[in-house]
Amino acid sequence: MDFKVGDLAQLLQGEVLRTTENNILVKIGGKEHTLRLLKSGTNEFEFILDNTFHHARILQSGSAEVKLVIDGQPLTVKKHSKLTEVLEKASALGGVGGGDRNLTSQIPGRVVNISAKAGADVKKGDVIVVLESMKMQVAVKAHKDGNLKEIKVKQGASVARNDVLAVIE
Amino acid sequence: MDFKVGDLAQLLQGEVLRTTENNILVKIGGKEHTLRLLKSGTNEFEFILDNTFHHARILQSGSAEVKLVIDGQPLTVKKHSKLTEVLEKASALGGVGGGDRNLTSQIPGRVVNISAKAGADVKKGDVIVVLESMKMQVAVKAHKDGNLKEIKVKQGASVARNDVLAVIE
Amino acid sequence: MAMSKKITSILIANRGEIALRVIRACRELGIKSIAIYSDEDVRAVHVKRADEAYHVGPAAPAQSYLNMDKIVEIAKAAGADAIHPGYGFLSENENFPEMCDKNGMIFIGPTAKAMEITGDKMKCKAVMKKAHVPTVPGSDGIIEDVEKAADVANKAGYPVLLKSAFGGGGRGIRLANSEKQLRQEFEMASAESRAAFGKAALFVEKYLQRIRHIEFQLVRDSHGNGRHLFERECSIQRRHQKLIEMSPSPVVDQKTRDRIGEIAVRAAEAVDYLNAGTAEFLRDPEGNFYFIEINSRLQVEHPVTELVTGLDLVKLQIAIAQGEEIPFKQEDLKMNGCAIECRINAEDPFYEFAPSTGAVPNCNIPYGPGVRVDTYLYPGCTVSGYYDSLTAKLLAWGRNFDEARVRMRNALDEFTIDGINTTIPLYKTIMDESNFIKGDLSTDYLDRFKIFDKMNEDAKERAKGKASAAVASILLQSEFVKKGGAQPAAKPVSKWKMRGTG
Amino acid sequence: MAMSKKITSILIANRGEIALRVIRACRELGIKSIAIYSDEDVRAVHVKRADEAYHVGPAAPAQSYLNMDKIVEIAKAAGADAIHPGYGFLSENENFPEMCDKNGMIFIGPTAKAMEITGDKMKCKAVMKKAHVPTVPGSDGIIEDVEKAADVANKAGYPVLLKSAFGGGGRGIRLANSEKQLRQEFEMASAESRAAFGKAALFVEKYLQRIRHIEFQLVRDSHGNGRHLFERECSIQRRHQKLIEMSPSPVVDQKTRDRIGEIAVRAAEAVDYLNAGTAEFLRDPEGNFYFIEINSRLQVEHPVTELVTGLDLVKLQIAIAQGEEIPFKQEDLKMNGCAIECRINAEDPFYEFAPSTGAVPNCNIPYGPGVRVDTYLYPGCTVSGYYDSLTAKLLAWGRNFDEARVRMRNALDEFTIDGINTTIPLYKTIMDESNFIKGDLSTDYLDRFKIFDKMNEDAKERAKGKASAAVASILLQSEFVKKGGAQPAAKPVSKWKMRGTG
Repeated sequence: MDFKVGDLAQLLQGEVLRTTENNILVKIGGKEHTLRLLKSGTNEFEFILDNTFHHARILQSGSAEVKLVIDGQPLTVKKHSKLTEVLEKASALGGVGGGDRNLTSQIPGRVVNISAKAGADVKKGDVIVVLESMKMQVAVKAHKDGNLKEIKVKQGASVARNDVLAVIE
Repeated sequence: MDFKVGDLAQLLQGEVLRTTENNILVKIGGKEHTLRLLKSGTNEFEFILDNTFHHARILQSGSAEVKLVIDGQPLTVKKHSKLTEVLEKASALGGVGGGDRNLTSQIPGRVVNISAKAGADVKKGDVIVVLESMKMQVAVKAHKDGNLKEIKVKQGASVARNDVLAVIE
Repeated sequence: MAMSKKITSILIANRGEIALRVIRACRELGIKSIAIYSDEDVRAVHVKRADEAYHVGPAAPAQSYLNMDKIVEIAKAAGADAIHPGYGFLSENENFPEMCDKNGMIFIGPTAKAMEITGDKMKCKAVMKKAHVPTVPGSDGIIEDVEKAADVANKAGYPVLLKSAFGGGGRGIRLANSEKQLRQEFEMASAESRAAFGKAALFVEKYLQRIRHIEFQLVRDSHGNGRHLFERECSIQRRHQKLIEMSPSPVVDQKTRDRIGEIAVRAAEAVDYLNAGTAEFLRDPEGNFYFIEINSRLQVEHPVTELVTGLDLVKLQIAIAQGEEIPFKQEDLKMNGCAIECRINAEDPFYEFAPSTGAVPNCNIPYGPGVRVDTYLYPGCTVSGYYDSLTAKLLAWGRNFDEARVRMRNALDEFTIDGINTTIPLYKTIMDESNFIKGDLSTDYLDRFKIFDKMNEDAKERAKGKASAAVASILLQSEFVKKGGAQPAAKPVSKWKMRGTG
Repeated sequence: MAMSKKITSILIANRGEIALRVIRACRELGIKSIAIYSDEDVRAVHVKRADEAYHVGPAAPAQSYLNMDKIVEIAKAAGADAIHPGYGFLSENENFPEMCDKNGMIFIGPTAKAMEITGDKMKCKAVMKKAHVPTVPGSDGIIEDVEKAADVANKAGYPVLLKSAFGGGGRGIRLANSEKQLRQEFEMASAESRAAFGKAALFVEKYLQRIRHIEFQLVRDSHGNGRHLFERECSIQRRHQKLIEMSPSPVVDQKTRDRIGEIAVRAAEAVDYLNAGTAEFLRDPEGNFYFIEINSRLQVEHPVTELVTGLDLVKLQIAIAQGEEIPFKQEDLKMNGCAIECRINAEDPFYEFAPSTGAVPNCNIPYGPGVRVDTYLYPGCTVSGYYDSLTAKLLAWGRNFDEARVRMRNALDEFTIDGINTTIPLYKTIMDESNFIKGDLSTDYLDRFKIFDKMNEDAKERAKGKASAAVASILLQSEFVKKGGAQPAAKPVSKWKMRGTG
């Protein structure tokens, strides 16, 4: 399979060649590497790759994309195929990708201001709600153009991560 | 139930009086205490007892005796009843309590010396085998008087914790 | 007002790393430490480490760590004879020391009176001018007349700032480069102000460019002994929030240190200051220092000073609070090496410093030669959105700046915090950045040297270095799922033996 | 032999905390760190932190960390241009520097020649006497004649020890309080020796009572510059194993420090010493110092010296190894405060220090003001029985002994290591013990003041204080089983809500 790591232009082809008692032989980007597995779980792996230790934590694993933290470094790896050519935008604060009608909060916080009115037409990037967390104010912006059907929160309310704040259609 | 904590002469009577939403009311040694549970698992508990935090890890839990580490302090608590009057000796290094014929190792190590001969009569406390671990030599002594039926290890062998080193009958 | 009551128990009216810091000082002194906790902090580390811990209220600060009545009530019930406010929360609320006093408890900090003066910038400035402490040139108070404004501006020298008395946080500030521009801006600003507040009220202040933020740690006892514990440079800031602090400052030599330090002590005397505090100065590129304010509390960055002086500021605070004299003279102090502090905030530097809260399933706190960490983090803890974003203070000491810097750089690599985003990547970039290494600092350092662009490049570079390992991880995961089935075991699979036979 | 090759990569021929210590120094210097690991150490922290890690062999030291051929082979394959031996293992094997040399690699430590002399006690003693370094009075070598023995004993003064050349580890040592006794014992010992080894060979040495073990840290470069970095007192020992080290010694004033330090430097010169080493002395109650040996390696307790001098000894070792001159003069050094180290060994102090090995599911490493930890422990690590029992070195620094002591006491409370027994409880008792506080130390400190009895009493006292909490835990557990059924969840039960409503 081909992998696109982060913003790197180059695609890396990766495959397992064979496994021996202690090691796994892999081929990545045309080069053979020896991999020694130290710890493995569903989402966490520790291994020595060509004499260097790595710790990987898989945050999200889909058929098209894997989000992981490797040695403290967050990375998104796209599994490359025709189907995944249409890539989702990286989910950004206060917005979600795709055609979802729900505007969700990416942070937990308290609603300190509602900046738009239900029923109004909004443009992507318009501030809908302002949240406060850790003594900071964070504007949650419309994730797409559309009509602001409903605002689901009230001033002063506490919202959790991923709570729906508003509906835009 | 009555509890004997460590070497304390006094027995402590303990019972749960009632549980409320946040707290548990317990009575220990005649005094009422408020207990707020922070974390609980099969073997690990964190709680605030009368405004002081405690961390407890239960190492062994039997019907007669509980071994635990509380705030880093190892403790043995005996549940007091007629049945438990016959207390087992605390298991000591190189010996096991009761009438067991097996002499086991309480530490992992390498056999550096065999100090007794199979077939010989031995007394409790006689050195049977000398192990080395962490660059230290540790004598494993007979756990009871008897005849040394068999020595199960050879000089230079590695033994794991709880391995049978010899049989005394 | 030289009390001399031996303190035997202290209630800590705070949370997080500073609560833990005070608990440690109490334990060293044999003083009982009494913690308070909100609903959000039941499992916080300060609850675990204190001798006693009392529930103070719901998560919201107003109902917990800002709830003076409740806190004093707990302190009385617990038999505390002193209260340490930490920083933030009630630490600079002048009503709090008064309330402690009324209830027969020692407030470990300045007097209400000193707090009142230092808390009012214009009043404080007036006191300082009287005491010949240099302040930023400008008007002594509100100016309503354009002629007066022009007069002040001419004395201070252009460019100047016009600041609305009703503004704040950067709003209502206008820049004037000449008298002509001043007159225009003054009229416009006055009109605006009149329209909005019914009153024109403006200050005129010299506009200082490319300034450094340099502050002096102060201590003063109830016998009138004042000392400065050298400077800290805190120029690396984002939106007026300090990110990195260090001592010594790269631009302060011993002569300057003695001179400005003496001024700082004089500033403390001018307000009859008590206990630990900080005199903040701005320094312009010509080397002029301007007093701006006294922070009347122990500061976040106090460990920087502890590392270069060897003093324990919290223990010193407690000694002063119980009426003792400061046990050293100014000349006894010697700057030893260099210390740097990075504030590890739960904010995403790649996304406009958005707050990042939640569970921290695991973390690795760095240690080793020259490294100190003050933190409330532990594996399994939670970073709450109710309180500020400071999760840890990472400090590195070295015989000189460069040794401290490389130790910091390494410690940043060792510091891992799972589950949340932090400012660690930003500091990695800064520690390697040539202008930082040269000591070319100013409050606009981040913008001036395009540090965020560099940080993004560094992250990309690091990602590149991890590309093969990332692909290997994904291969491992799919192998793992293949061999282990849909529900793979949590332990290492035995198929791939962990230990070889040699 | 002043080499001057810039080192760019170092293979660390060791494991555990010292490997990690060297890795940190490498990272600060921008040097590639190359670790080796046995089968037992696959998941060890030094493997995780090094830039590269190579498998060296099976668990047994002879086949891994003592396997010179294999280690040099790896070093060559990995392109290492230097090897750091740490302490223990190959660090004092004079063949190793030679082998490194032959293979074109720098050995970070003394020359083979210096090692050879320091490794032979009698040879070293002869060299030292020549250099006017005071040694323990006694015979220069083997004595076969009783008249000569009596002569030496009279000069040294009674009591004296008769030591068999074939003995060792305390065996074959006889005490003589008078010449009469000496003559008797000499005959008996000679007969014994003759019977056992076919030869009578005895040393005579003055018997020193209530001695202190005080050592001086040395560094010497390839240009002949030698410095001492003050003393460490290591009198608290059990069976000749150091447990606690500190600097300064309570009985060494500046004058003594200068005087004995100068002797220590002279000792280093006498053997043309290179790199870091330690001159060990015994001090009798009259204040006489007697040189006993030079340890030709970096010592376990080197961080004590780092804390009071501010120097980084490993970085200094590397600088010296690449031919640099020591960058400071003797008079540049100043003793700053006090440092104490406790060796946290995986041994059960309540059970004759039996080794305690196995998995460490969790641990809390202390941190905060004045605390330093060098350790290989991390939550989830394993303490192996194949290697020595030192799991961590806990250090506390303070402006004076008492500040360091109370910080140590608190850090010992904060240090928890699940799954194994350690020497932590012993140190808690010692930190609170009046003779330790007074500085009344000697190598028989533990026996003299019945410290193990005190430790047992302290443990009982602590257990008493935890009695209610222990009962509460058991009540909780049975409630838990009752409510949760036979297989209770691992998470907090929701029935007992963790967070109240206020």
